[in-house]
Amino acid sequence: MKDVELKMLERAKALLESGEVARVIGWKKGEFIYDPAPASFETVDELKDFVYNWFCGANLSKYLIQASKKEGKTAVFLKPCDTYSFNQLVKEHRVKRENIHVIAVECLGKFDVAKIKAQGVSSIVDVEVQNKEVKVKSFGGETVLNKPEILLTKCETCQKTHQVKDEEIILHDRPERDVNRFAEVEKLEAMTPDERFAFWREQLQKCIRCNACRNVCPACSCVKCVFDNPASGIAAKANDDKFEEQLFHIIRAFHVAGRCTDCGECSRVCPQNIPLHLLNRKFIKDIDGLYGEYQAGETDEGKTPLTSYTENDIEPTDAVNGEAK
Amino acid sequence: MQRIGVFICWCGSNIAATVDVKKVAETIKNEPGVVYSENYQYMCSENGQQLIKQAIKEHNLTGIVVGACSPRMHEATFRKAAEEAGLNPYMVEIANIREHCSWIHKDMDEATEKAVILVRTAIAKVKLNAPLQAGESPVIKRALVIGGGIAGIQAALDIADAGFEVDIVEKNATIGGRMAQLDKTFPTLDCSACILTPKMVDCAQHEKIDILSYSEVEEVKGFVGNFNVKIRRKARYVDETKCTGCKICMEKCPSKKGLNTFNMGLNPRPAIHIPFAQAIPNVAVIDPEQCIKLKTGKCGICQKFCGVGAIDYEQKDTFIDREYGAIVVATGFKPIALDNFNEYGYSDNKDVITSLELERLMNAAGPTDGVLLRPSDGKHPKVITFIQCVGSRDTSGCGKPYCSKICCMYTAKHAMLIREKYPDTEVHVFYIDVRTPGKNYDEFYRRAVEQYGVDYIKGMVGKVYNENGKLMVQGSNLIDNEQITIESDLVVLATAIEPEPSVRKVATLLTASIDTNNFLTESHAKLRPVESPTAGVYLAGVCQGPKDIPETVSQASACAAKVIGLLAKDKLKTNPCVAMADENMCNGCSQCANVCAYGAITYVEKEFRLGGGKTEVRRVASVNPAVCQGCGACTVTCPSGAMDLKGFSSKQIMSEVEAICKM
Amino acid sequence: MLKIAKERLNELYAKISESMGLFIPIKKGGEVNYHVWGEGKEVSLETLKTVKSPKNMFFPQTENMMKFKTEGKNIEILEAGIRKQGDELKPFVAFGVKACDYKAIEVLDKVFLAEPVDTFYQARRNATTIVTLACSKPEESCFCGVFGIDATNPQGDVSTWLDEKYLYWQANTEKGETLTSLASELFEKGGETEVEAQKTSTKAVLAQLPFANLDLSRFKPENLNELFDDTRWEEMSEACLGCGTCTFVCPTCQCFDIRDFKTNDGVIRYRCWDSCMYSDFTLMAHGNSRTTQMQRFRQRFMHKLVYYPSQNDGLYSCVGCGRCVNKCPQNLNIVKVIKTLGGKKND
Amino acid sequence: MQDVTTEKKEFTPNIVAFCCNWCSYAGADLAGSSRLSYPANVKIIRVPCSCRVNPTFVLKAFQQGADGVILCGCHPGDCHYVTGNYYTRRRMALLFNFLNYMGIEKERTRVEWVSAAEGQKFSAVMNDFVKTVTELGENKRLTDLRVKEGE
Repeated sequence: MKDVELKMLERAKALLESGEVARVIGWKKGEFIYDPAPASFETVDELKDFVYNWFCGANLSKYLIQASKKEGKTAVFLKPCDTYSFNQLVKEHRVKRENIHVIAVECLGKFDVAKIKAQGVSSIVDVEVQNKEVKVKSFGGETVLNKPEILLTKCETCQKTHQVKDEEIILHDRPERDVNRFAEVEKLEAMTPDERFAFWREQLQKCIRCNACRNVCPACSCVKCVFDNPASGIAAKANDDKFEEQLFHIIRAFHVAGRCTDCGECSRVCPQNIPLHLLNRKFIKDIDGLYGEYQAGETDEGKTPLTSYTENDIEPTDAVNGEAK
Repeated sequence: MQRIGVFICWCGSNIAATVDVKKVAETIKNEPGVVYSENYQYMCSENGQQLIKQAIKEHNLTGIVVGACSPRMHEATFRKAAEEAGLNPYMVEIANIREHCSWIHKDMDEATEKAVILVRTAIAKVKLNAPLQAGESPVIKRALVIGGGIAGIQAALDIADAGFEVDIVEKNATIGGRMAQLDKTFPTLDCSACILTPKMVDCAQHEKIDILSYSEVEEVKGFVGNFNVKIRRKARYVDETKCTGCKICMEKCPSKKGLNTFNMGLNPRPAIHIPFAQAIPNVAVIDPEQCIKLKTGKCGICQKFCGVGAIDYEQKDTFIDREYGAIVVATGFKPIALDNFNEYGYSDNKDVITSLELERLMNAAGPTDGVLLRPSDGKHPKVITFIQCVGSRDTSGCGKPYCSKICCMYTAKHAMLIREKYPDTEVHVFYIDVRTPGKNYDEFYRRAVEQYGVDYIKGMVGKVYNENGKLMVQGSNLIDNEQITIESDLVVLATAIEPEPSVRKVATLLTASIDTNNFLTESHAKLRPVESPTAGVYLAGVCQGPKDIPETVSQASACAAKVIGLLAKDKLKTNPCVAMADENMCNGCSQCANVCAYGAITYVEKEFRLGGGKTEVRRVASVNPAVCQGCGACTVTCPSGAMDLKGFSSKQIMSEVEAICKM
Repeated sequence: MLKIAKERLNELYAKISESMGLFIPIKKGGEVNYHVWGEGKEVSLETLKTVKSPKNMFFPQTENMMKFKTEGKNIEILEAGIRKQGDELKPFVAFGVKACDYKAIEVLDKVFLAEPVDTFYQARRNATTIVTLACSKPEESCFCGVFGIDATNPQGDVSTWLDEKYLYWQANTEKGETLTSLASELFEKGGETEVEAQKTSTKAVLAQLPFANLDLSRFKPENLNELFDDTRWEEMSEACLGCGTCTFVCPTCQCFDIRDFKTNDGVIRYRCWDSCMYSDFTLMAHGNSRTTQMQRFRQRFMHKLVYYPSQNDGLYSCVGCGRCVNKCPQNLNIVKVIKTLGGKKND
Repeated sequence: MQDVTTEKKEFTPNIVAFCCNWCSYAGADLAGSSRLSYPANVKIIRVPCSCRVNPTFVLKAFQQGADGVILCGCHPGDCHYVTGNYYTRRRMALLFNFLNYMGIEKERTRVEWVSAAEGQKFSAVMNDFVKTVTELGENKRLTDLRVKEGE
């Protein structure tokens, strides 16, 4: 990972120095190893805080909406999953492609510090990864953890590859994986309606309506969200009733249906750890099943499944009764 | 502050018998914003409208709700009344308390309660209505008539006579349609060709009419006053401008075994042919399925003999784009297939024929030169049995549930003509009912019975079977209450008619609605019988419902009158209930344009002021109100809610939802 | 000092619940928050930080203020105050409140109980008996010490300490005594030694924490303008998503919005949490007072570290609970702000 | 036992039907002029096209106390606006599936295609839908309790 970081730093410096780009968007060191924050670097000097490590889970593509409006080109480091969001944003004319220099950067999965802490390791100083083994160094000493157990939820089932790149920094191969990203959705589908309702009730009632899921979501790029717009008739701040919890999450999932790239940021940022990605993934699974495989953000053009149709699409009644899978 | 007036109509007893209209009006008085609430016997009447107008003026109403019949009936009436009283016509909402309430509920309390909710819902909506101004769009002064039968011909002639350009698109090689196949017409027994062919010629010679035969409508875009139509001109392999109709090719063509479709397949015809002697245009056409040259590349005889070099084996389908202000659909009908009616033995016995086949057999220009000879052995039939309602009024699912309307009359005609021409022929008619409403119709039928001695048997036929070369018609005589079997030489089936199948495609292209029997739906059965629900599209002839020639011609002329009325205008008021994008909220994501069927949405780069003196250029949607039809597909696609629909705004609908859910 | 064996705690909860509501950290849907105790609920006193702070009990996420009905020009008030369905507010116990969160209540009191008194908040405060719980396993995001809070010795109506075997119980006020008397038969005497030992060992850990020595010296009213104009706000805030996570998990954030909801029978007027991080916060007829995320970001931290203390005798409205440090989606937080702007010692 | 049955009998569901102006609303008109009855608790909101129906409207109806929501539009292929109902079909198939996934009874939502000529069908559909929702009982999972205050 250190070698990747060095290479990235080298490229960032070169791009800034040559004037090819006006800024580089990447991650900046935090107080600990595990709290890097997205940042924009405009000078070589600022790059002293540049970091790329196992905790750089944040998807940087949404920042490009603003960045691509600024003068000069912006270079950005995009992990495989981030490139789908990037394409989707370009498709929706939210990001000006010509203003962005995409550096595809390798990702072997990112860690969730909460999951490490939950295993009893605190005051983490450094991590060292060897295949599936993660040596976590902390004040308390060194602990060996199993990599799959401390990955961010969004990385657990990730099979994504870079969909767009102007150059790439990939130094290590990512092992091929065979995972079913719909396994959790299928588990819920197999439950009875009562069980499903109970499950979502318990999860959604934790919602504090902080809007983190929405604000981090690259598909939620509205200038003004309907939920912030008093004229929409559904604007709300904190949820006052279980209905509002449902309404917000149903409508949000519907609005991003066919556009959600499954980047998993919603679940990463939820302070209450609501598995929000399971909402969006249901739409993805249904779209795949009912209208043919579709991966949002694979390209930066074309219609989404909800803005297209065929004359013989399944009837809603048949769809809910599981006539087609 | 809103000042809403509410007007509850009794509709005589139509509403008042089940809805306590006075109570509704009283209850509604207490609704916030309502300053006037009244009930009256007939709101749509002159007096009712006067009452509304007066109230608008006296009470300074900002919006009105009329609790009455369906808005599809009188919304326009009440809007006009409001406008005359100085209120914007779009500040009117209708609560449908007749079709959706009084007519379907029996319990007075229940219906009254529902009427109150429906009126409240309309109030909730009207409070959020905004005055709308209709825009204007120009009218292209040219009409398209789809179908060149008698309906299309009549409509085209009337429109053209009024001075407007008309194109007739006919899928067959000639105009004339079904009427051209008929021998004589009821109730006057005049010769069909004698009255039709002059009209066909008129069409051909009319300087305002362009006949596009052997052509089909491929694509329709646009809207009333501004239709853009793509027409496919099918390859006929004969240059229409060169062919003189000399028919030498027909004589020389070696492939003569094609089915003469004009004669209902009763005799063969050559691959290159002119459908019938009086065809318009009088131009040959090659059937590519039958032509040796087109199938194998060898032959080319017709080309050799054609004196004017009209034959062109290389001809391809071509497309032309034309603009029209109005469209008349006159696609006509065909007899149903008899696959479901094995009991009549149609497919097994050559001498069981349909009425239309009989028309050809009796026609002087038909396969037998007008001599009635039966198909099997070419002999004169001595006993002829007619069977009525074959596939009509059939609720079993095999046929059609409706009455085909023309069969009783043409069977009487056939019977009469046969008895006239061949008095030694015995004619029996099995019928369920004889339906003869119409001027001189019943007299006509009675002549068949009384003067010509046709044997009418009330009863159904169980089966027709062949016994030793004789057709045995076994049926019941309900009057005498007995089973009878008639030994016949010829059996004629009064086959039900159905819309020409191509109407489905036409309807889809025109977004005109179709009923369960594939007949095109008129806008209103009584008040707007020749208009389709799609503005600018009119219906003539059997495509709208079974009818005979006099009715078809009347309807075609009525259509023409409507079209002329439309084309006479230079500009049309456009529907102001169109989509509109709020630029401040638009993301410019293009999703709305992806679902717009009309291409009404485009994008512009616009500068917006941000805080602190900063500005930002954003891509935002812009709707062309003249092109937008107001469906609202874009509004749901838009995640930010920037796209809204005037007259059916999200706020209005949500407000209606709130009101309608309250018990 | 009293003590109660851990395995008997359920009896204590049950006893309290007989006459009062008992809010206590409970794991539900995988996360620990304050919920009303009930048989079979998964109590988790060991959890250092509940996701939502205990402020939820006095200043709920949403709260109905009144119900009214309009008919013509008349307004009929159907219900007012915190009563729901005519019930008087039942006394309740807030159990397991950490020292930082307890301090946060003091911060809230200064806002809600100052004139004009927020009677909704007041009623809930009056109805509460607060049982605090000392921290024994602080973690690296904690920095309550910076604000003079002793995590090992929390105040409240009752102070408690928890070790492997016992919960140690010390009533501090009359309310505390009353609560103790409700379940006196469950307690035994003793525990002073254990508690002292725990305090000493925890204090040693606290002193070692990475944020133990944050320098706040620059956050003084006299530096207001200078801090406000600092150019570094721009870069500190650039990754901010404008979500409300920090505000909603914060034990001292106290902003709310008042909204109406139409029912079948009138209108419910209620208030709900609001966040200064939101673009529609304090939306007025002319628009927003703060139009950029930098301004909103600056507002929040200036309020915590400068505006509030300047009006409340230097009391910061941050208590160092570290929730925002853990929960910010993009790892921005008040510590980073303090380190950037707080003073020389931070460098 | 008796209590349960009487309770069930007394429950009359609140049904909101969104009907497109060109086909289904006209179909409902035809049901009316043909005097084909259906229960009074079915109430119709007119929209230009079924594609105007935002999922928000559907949820709003449930919030406001609807026990069932049905969308009616022209038959696919016959849309007055050419393609509107094709979008409706996809949107609602996904939305209804999603509501079902959240544990909300799938029988509470429905899409039916009713042409202007199908008064009979309109009435039959509504009768059937009311029957289905009546059997389901009151909507408790997707409703706002505040709405029913004061009842």
